[in-house]
Amino acid sequence: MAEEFDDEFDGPVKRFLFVNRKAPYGTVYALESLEVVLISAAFDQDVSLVFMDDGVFQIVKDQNTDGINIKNFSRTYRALEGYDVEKLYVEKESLEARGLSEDDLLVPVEVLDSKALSELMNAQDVVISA
Amino acid sequence: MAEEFDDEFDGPVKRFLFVNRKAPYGTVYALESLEVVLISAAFDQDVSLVFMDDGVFQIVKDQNTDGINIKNFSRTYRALEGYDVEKLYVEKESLEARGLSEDDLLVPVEVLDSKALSELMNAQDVVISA
Amino acid sequence: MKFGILVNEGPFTHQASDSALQFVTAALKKGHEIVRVFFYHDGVNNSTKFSDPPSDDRNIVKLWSALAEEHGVELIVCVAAAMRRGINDEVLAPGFQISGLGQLVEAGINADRLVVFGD
Amino acid sequence: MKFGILVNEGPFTHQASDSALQFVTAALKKGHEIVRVFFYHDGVNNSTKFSDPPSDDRNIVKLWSALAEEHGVELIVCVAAAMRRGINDEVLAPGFQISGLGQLVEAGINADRLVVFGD
Amino acid sequence: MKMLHVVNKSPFEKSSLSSCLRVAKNDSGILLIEDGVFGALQGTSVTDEIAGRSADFKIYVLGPDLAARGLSEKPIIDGIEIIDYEGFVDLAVEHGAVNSWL
Amino acid sequence: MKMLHVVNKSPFEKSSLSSCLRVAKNDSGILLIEDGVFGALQGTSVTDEIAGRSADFKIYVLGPDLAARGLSEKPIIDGIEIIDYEGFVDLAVEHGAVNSWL
Repeated sequence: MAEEFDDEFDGPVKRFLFVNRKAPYGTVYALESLEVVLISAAFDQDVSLVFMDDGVFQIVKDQNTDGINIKNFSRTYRALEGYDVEKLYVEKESLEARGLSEDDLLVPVEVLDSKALSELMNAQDVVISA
Repeated sequence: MAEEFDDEFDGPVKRFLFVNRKAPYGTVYALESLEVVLISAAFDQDVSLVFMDDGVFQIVKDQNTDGINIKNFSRTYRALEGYDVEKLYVEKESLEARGLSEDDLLVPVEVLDSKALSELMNAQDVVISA
Repeated sequence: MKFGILVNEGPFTHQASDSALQFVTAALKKGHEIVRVFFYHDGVNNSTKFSDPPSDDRNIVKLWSALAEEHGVELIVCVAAAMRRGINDEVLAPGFQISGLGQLVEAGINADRLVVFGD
Repeated sequence: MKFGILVNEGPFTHQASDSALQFVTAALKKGHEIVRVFFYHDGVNNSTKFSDPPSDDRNIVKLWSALAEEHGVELIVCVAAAMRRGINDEVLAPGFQISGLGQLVEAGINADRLVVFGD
Repeated sequence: MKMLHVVNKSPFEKSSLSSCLRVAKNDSGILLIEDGVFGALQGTSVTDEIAGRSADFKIYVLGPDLAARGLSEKPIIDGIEIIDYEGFVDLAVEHGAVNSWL
Repeated sequence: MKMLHVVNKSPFEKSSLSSCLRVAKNDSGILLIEDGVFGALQGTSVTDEIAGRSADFKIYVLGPDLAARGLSEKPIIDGIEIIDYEGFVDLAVEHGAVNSWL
């Protein structure tokens, strides 16, 4: 476990990985998981986000929910930087299978292949997948 | 629509098809759908059940739920006959993909291939799938 | 034409209830009749008056209650599914009624089409 | 060892809550500590005292309350998820407390393992 | 009378659309809604499976669900028609029964 | 430290197990629970996919979930170990973190 200590927060810092595997709007998991990400950042944890499988749709540009009467929360991903959440990864295989490229995404991300992603995943203390 | 009239019930009779596509216990849909089947029969409707995809697991023999502390409702399928629900169909492709045969099932069924199933499905008035 | 509607999932968790609301609204706009909306499985969770989502999001329970109020749409919550999940008269929002599964079968018989929204 | 448990689905609809109960029971039997069970997403629906399933089936809410009573297991219901879904102090079963998401992150920090049960 | 099949699950995540394509009778209508709209996209790993059956069915996709997911400008498989909720109601009227592949 | 991956979805219905097999690091543990137990069966349409990776991982299946589904006597893929809930707890202790593929 990563038992380092942080400047501002006088508690242990762990590596939290949020694995986002579900599309937005069809279910609430993407929205409510994002709320956990923000709280983890407020607790000064070492937070990373992975978007894989249908989770890559969470950060597709130009979402417009006017026609389905559900709150568009996609701008929150842009706000993550302000919470010092800057480690955003996207699995290359998931992106390609959906005919998407980095240009389709609304935030800067690092694209990793599944092998690199498995190394990243294995280095975490806490993994929350939804 | 099948607007025939029945001996006992003085209302219209429709063809109700219940398409069971989900495994038991992992989710509640199989159990609660069965309750709708029984009520449909009580209303003297023309009821058929199809088991396809993971729904075929609903009628696998020898279910024993003691270890997961969930009520074993599989005997209810055996009781369907007593409610005059006798049209039980299983999709051949679904059974084979799961390595199962008719011998594994706890009730007598008619096995149909997907083409025959599509004819059956298309002849229904009301389709409830879960 | 007469529509019966079956909602199988609770509010927010799945889009099912939202899609059903949109479908019902569009059907009413086009002059169709909604003979009944039946809430089954987790769909019964759409009927609690205590639902209090963030103010910048839609309030699904209130949207259903408004349909009952403004268009007389019948909102029936299955009693067996409701009991399992802790929905009873003490938590029921305006416009919803608790009744038996027979009301679903009746909707299937009496409506020209039954349209199911779920997970 | 210290375990934190996250339950993401409501009772009955998915096996998640049942599996979590089995895991917690087995962990306690083996002498481990459950630092907290956190209920998020539809998991908050496990906490309503009005849940009244058929008598021949398990009562999931009561099983959780019993774990709190007999083993002092802390059962925390996320306030934001609860408000969306109509769970508040008026419906809360014994042993459950409503609190913030920080309690989940804290469980992740303080427990040796966080185990998630969901759909 | 023809049946309307409604698929609301992502074809990348669940097998619902494949099951529907296997069992639905030719000439039926298939409507993609909610996360099911991903099945209408060109250039994905499931495009060939769906496009290969587009002559057997009349396939529709719900525009508001595409827009919500940022996919309004993405190319759609030839022959798939984009409709709105009123179009969904019309389809339910025009078909003899509605089968939701939950 | 090795990670324990928990898969609770049917491999016939959802892509969770495939995703886990694609991304989990070799030598990780994979535990099949709830509807995920179907992935342990011999002679199914997904057996080859899972058996083909059984040398890369240590795969476990939850016995009580197999029994509930009437599958206790069915042949299991070689190398997959059947455990109970206490075994699940032990696995969580022995691995450095638990990742549930929901």
